[in-house]
Amino acid sequence: MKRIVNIICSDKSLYAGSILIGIIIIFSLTGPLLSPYNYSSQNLSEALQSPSISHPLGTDYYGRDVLARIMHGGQITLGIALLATTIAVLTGIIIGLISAFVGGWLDRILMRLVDIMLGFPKLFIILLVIGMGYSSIGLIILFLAIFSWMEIARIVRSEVLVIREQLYIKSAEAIGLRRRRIIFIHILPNVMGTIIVSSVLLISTLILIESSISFLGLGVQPPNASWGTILTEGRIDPIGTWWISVFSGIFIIAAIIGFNLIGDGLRNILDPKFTENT
Amino acid sequence: MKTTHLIIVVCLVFALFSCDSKIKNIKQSSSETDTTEIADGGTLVIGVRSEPESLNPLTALSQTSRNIISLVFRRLADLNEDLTTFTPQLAKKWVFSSDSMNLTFHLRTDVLWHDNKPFTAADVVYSYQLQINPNVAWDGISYKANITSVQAPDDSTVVFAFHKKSLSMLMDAVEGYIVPKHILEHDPPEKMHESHFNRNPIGTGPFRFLGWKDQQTVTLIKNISYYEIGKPHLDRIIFKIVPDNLNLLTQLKSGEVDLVEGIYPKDFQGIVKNWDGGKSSVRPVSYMGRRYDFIGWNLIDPDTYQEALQNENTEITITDYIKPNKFFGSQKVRSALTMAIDRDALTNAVNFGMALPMNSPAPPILAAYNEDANIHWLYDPRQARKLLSEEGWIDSDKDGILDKDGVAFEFEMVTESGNVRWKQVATIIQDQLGKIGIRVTPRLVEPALLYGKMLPPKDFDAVVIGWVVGLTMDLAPLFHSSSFLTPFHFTGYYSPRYDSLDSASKNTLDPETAQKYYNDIARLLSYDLPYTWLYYRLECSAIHKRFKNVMSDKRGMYINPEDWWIPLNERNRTDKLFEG
Amino acid sequence: MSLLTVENLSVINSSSGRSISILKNIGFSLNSGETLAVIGETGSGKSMLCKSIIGLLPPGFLCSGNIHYTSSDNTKTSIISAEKSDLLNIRGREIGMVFQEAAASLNPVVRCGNQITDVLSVESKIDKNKAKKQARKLLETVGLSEPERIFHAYPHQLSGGMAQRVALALALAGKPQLLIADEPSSSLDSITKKYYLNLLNRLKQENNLTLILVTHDVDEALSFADNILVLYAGCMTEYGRTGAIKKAPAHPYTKALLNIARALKEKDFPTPIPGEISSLTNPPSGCRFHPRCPKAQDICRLKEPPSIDISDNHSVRCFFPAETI
Amino acid sequence: MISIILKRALDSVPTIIIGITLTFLIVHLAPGDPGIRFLDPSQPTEIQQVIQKRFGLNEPLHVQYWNWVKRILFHFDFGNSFYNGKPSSEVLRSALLPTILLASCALIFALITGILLGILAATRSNTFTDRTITMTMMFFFSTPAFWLGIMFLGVFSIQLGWLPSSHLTSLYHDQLNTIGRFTDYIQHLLLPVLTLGLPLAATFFRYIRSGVIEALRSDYILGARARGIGYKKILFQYCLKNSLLPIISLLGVIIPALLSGAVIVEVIFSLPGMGRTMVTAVFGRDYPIILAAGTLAFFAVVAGNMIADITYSIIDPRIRYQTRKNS
Amino acid sequence: MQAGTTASKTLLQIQDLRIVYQQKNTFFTADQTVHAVNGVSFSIRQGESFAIVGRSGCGKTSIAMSALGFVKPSAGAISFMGENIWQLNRKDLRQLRPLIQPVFQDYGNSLNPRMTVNKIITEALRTQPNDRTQSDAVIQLLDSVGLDSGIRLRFPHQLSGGQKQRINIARALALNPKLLILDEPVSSQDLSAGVKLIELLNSLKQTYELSYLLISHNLSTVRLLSDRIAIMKDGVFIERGPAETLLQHPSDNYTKELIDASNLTNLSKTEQA
Repeated sequence: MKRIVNIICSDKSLYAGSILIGIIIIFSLTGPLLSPYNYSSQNLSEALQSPSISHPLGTDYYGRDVLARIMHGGQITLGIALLATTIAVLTGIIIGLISAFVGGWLDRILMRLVDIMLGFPKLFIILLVIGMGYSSIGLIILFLAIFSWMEIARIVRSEVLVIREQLYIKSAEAIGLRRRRIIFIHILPNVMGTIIVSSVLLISTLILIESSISFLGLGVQPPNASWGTILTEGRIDPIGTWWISVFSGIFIIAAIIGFNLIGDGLRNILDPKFTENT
Repeated sequence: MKTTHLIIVVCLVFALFSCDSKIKNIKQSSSETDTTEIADGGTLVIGVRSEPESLNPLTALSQTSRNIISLVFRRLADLNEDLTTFTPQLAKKWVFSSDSMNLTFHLRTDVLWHDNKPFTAADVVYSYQLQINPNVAWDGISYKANITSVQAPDDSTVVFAFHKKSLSMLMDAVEGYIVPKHILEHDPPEKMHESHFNRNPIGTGPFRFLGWKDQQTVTLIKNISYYEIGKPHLDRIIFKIVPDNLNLLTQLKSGEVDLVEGIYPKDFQGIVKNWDGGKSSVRPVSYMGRRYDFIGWNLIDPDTYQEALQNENTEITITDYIKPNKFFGSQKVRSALTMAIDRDALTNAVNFGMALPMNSPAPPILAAYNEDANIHWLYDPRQARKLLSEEGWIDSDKDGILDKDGVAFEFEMVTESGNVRWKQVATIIQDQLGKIGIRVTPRLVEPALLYGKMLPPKDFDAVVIGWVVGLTMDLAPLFHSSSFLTPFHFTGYYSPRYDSLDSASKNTLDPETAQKYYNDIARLLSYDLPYTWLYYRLECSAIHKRFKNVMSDKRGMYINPEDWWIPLNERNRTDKLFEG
Repeated sequence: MSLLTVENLSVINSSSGRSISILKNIGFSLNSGETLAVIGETGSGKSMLCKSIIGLLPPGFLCSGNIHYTSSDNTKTSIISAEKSDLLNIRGREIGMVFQEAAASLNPVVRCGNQITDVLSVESKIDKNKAKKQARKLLETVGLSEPERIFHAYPHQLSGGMAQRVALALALAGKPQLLIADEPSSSLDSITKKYYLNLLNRLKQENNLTLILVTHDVDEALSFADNILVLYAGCMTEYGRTGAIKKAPAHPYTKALLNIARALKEKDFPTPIPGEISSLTNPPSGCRFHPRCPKAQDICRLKEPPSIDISDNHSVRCFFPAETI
Repeated sequence: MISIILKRALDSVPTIIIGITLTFLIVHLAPGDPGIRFLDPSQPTEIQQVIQKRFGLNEPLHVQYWNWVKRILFHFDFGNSFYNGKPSSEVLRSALLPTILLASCALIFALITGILLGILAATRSNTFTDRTITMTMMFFFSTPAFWLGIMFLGVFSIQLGWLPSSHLTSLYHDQLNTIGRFTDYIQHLLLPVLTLGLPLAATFFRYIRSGVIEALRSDYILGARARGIGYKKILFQYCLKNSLLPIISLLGVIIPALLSGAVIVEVIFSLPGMGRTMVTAVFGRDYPIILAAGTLAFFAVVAGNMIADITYSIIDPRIRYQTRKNS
Repeated sequence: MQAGTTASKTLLQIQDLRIVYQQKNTFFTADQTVHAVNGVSFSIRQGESFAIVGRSGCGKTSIAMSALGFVKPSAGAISFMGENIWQLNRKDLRQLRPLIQPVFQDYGNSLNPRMTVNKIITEALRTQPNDRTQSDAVIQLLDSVGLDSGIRLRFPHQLSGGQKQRINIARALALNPKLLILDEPVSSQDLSAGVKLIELLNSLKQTYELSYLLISHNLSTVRLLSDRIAIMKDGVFIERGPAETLLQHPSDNYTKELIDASNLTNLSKTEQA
């Protein structure tokens, strides 16, 4: 624990990013417990109030408290992004490893698949799929993951191919270790740094894509709300109901900046190429 | 982007009866006491949300296309505001034969097509032939069902012959724009949807088609040889395609766009506030439209019905295969649900005042409308709960959800994705029914799925959507048992009494008897509640105030575009640039 | 005539927050046409000495003392306090440098020939063909048998020995008076190494070059240089004429190094110096060599040894220098 | 060289085949039916059948697929739009130009901005200038395009009224003289290009900045400096060429990103381009357009990858001569 | 100083080894075939130290990699203790491997940067039946290569070059190998550190009865460590013999040149590319 804190403090952008994301996560998780309002309970008589003391971020078209909704939306948005990232990263690692170690035609097929999947304009294809009627949260997560694992797979594969040729792996082979052990104990930890950095950056990309889908009018279904859907609700009248879209927008940007900062920071720490004098 | 208007196209019903007095139509339009002389010239820019798909009256479907077509093409005659009488257009006058089975139109002889070819009776006959050709797939084909033949004894006379006498014969005959034979006869009818004509229309209207920039603009210019001498006044009408609502409103305010239809009530409220009798340049225009929203309940058990549909060997008869829905099969439950929804609050929350409460199947613009005939279900959650418990729906397991025989009262409320208003309605209903212990899950469904795979096979619990009604009304496709297998009859409502009332109303030729039947129908349906009617919407449009003599009513925004004009001192940059 | 004078040169690295002394009180002077060999183990600060002479210390490295360079037109420049533009005039044209890893010092994405013409065109605006001709000639001069092929080759296509020669050609392109060669031979195999040293020798004589040769190979220094400077952990331990040092090394460290070299040559088993080289980040007090020195006394631990002139041009920093024979 | 390009092109054939097949499947296996939009249930069934047949949707899936492929291969015909009956090629041709204009302007803008700011920040590494630029770029890197677009729209079009909010040209474009038309284009493109270009510029900026910093520390730069080569030449020729390499390899990713970005930007600024055509087609279930646009996008991406590969190996000789283990 | 080379049994036997690299076609170039090793035969007896000397690129490293089981020969046989290692199945090869251990020239890269010294050595100990506790074994191994046990918790980047090379050796020793393959063990070290390593290797050879296959370009250090030397050029041995004999009386010109190159006192005017 202390070590983690030390690592976080050792890089400015990692520090700033961690605090930003920390605040957002705590806000989203504990906020709903403290808020007097439920994210979905309506009070039509209090609809569309601008920010006040009783509703710090105002109310929406149904008189729901925007603050409570943004806190709930944080859970959904971050949840979607984190889950999709996890699935994508695990898939990417597995496929990358298979591709690197099995090699041959399987490798060629998998890498061609990666090429193809990377070739799809991500937003468009997700829009297409979700626009075609598959729009539950589970499916959104699944599709986000399906169109995101390729980068990780590529990174894992190419890093493994490089590391596999390193003398310390040759040494491990010469020791007579089993292949499984060489892969998971000797090779994978050396790839982990890059994977973590890409995963963190992937989270921010997915938040961006999720909110873009919501912006185009697809995405999470009511009464659930992601930040993107909240923002879109306010877009009907962006000036008259500015508080709905402005605050949710701020959270989207803050979360993306936060994860990007963490990613940058981790890269600074893990990759000596990027070391800068701090 | 989305305009899935399912238009109920119906036979003429009560167009003969007029009952204006009962509708508090919003006063509007040209009350200007402008004494300046009408000036010609100027450009009208109309902001539209989607690109027209075709400018051919035979293949057009979207509202945008229809609006443009209404400026380029003419019918034989136009319906007046009373929805009863007609104003001559391409036809100077018309007479029924003595036995009323034939209708003879005498055409104008001074009409030229936009390519300067003369308009003749042959065009009317050819238009009719295309309209009834199934390969053309004209969406108004049912209007022509009662017509046996159309003939042109000479170049300026057309005779329509009918199967049987009906009050709608005149409307049936004039419905549909007249298209030029000399151009369309070169196209095979089955290729009509790909015809060159669709993007280069030639009509007889006050404006002629000039050009179409993909996804950007459709430009019409003044038809200088229009048969009404001296009209139109405007030089140019440009339809500017701006899909984004915010963008569209911005342009309306900045003057880049002069006219926008279908403004969201919330935005409209702002425009009304700014206008405040002429303080801003954008004049709000609202009029009785033809749209209403409702909740449709599935009265039958979907699973049993699906089974019946699967079973190909069996001739499905209503009585054999209908099991009442476990929730909505009972009228008491439906009335309880209706009472549990605060429809006034809901109407206001989603329409910001731009809607009227609605209780019956007859919309206020129709002659058949009689508010007194309807049963009014007032908001009363306590009574609703009482009714439900009488039906056995009580919260026996204390989980906050009503249940009966171990079945919890929870259902999905589907609606069309992409429609913000319906989504809002479903969300509000979810909350309000939640308060009396019913769990509603709103589900947004892609239109194709909703209208294709859910409603027609009655595979849903409850639905929130809306109808656009024709200028005449017929409820048979919605509720008559003969339509049971057709897609619009998705509630599975079956009432022999309704069937007989419906037939009786259609068979009588006496308007007063018919009205009586109609009152009965309204009372019956508003009691039986296959739908819970929510509200009737007003159309919200806005136009720049420099346009004079703009009229609009329940027929729409484009009643007299050839009469619109702009005073010389109010011309803007666009006008001037185009002029020289 | 003294071409280069280094007085009291100290370099401190303060980039990591605290100051680390990289070089301490280095002083020597080099006459035109002479060769100076700088020897010492890895981490003794040899490369930093070269970089300070050419004025290319990395950011965060602070230089004190004096480095005076006398150009061909007899103007004196202080490298440490010189303007950027003056340094640009000196680098390449007055002082050339070959880096330790020659291949890495070549731009990977530019053909070798073009890199040379780049340098040629810095000096004067010569036309392209002339520059190309000159570049080919240079490649020939450094003993590359296929100048045409090398001219069009990219650095990664060259073998180690070739890259080293191309780097040499690049350093010579500006016709410098002084050439600094930083461990030019350490990555080459023995035959290539010898070829290379021979080449260096020839070029030196042909062009009347003054040479600073950095190496960790004592044998190389002894057989090549006129003067030898011995560095240990950033400190100058001994400086003098090659003959004098070879005959009578005064510092125990120099002596040990010479012993190993001699043993290898005479096919005896050499005696290594005990211990490891002191780290620069945490140097021992007093004489930095004392933990490994067989002669170390208490005073060596306490005080930094003074510079003692043993004879003309032969100085040592040690409390107990070996007696001159 | 030509044979290599041909070989590379042949290599991408399976990629394209699988890609468009996948698109076809996604589109056709989706629940719902595009014909529904055009079917009026009150119409006689014969008309409904005519429409079904017109779209070829009554056939089994593999027959539809085969017909589609056959039409493409033998007639290079992607079918006519369900929506307006126009040939897909015509629809796309008119949509392609604005998107190419938008994307290339954004790309050029991003490259210039990214490179200049990247070099500026790298040479002033860890100064106030560097931090300010880096923070600003981090903001643009993290801001969703739609948010940026709305903000630009709100500030420059709505509040200040300086720039038009939609379309590629003014309505009276044809009435203007040459200079007027040119300014008209610039005015209309400025905000969309900024919206699309700024996040991209931020991406380039990050690569250039770290690349230049890295290069400045490398041995070959030290070598060049020791040879007396001037600072400007070192910066703009030596450092830049080396730090541009990762950007070129990004090209394969940039094209899909530009296409995705164009979707949002074209919707916000109502530009008549590919992105908006795609969105309209998706929402309207216009299968032929979706498929044609998807195929075109796919070709663009594959071609982009190819160009990136070839450019990369021209610029970086190491790739050219190395055994390419990785592919 | 040299181990007795009496009639001990043959450990490694290499017969007519040929190694060919296929350079796959790339974007711009056609296929290429490189003959790295072109028919080489030799054997190493138990306790013997055999050196292959040649300039870089002569194919000596390919022989080592092939003997380690990393590079498949295109022809010829490599037998270790009577077993042809390229005909063993994966499991048998894995069991054989601990007996042949490499010590690479690039000592920095041959240690996993994410493992501590302790972990690096225990990984090697895993494959051995252990009679001691692991930490004892590690300490003992470090001690036998002359390292302090305090070094156990460090990571490779915290070590000096000499220390890294010693860790490499310690790891090899953990497996009780018969043969160490030393690829330029000292050439990238300072002279003094190199000499110390040679001392260590010589003493280990005695203590553990090791055999060495030594690969180097530098005759002056090879001399200190080998019993027999083979001179290699362009994939073949051009001369071989006992170390002293070969160095004293080289018969081939190339050998002479190599010997000459290690003597810098007579820098001549001859230079070749």
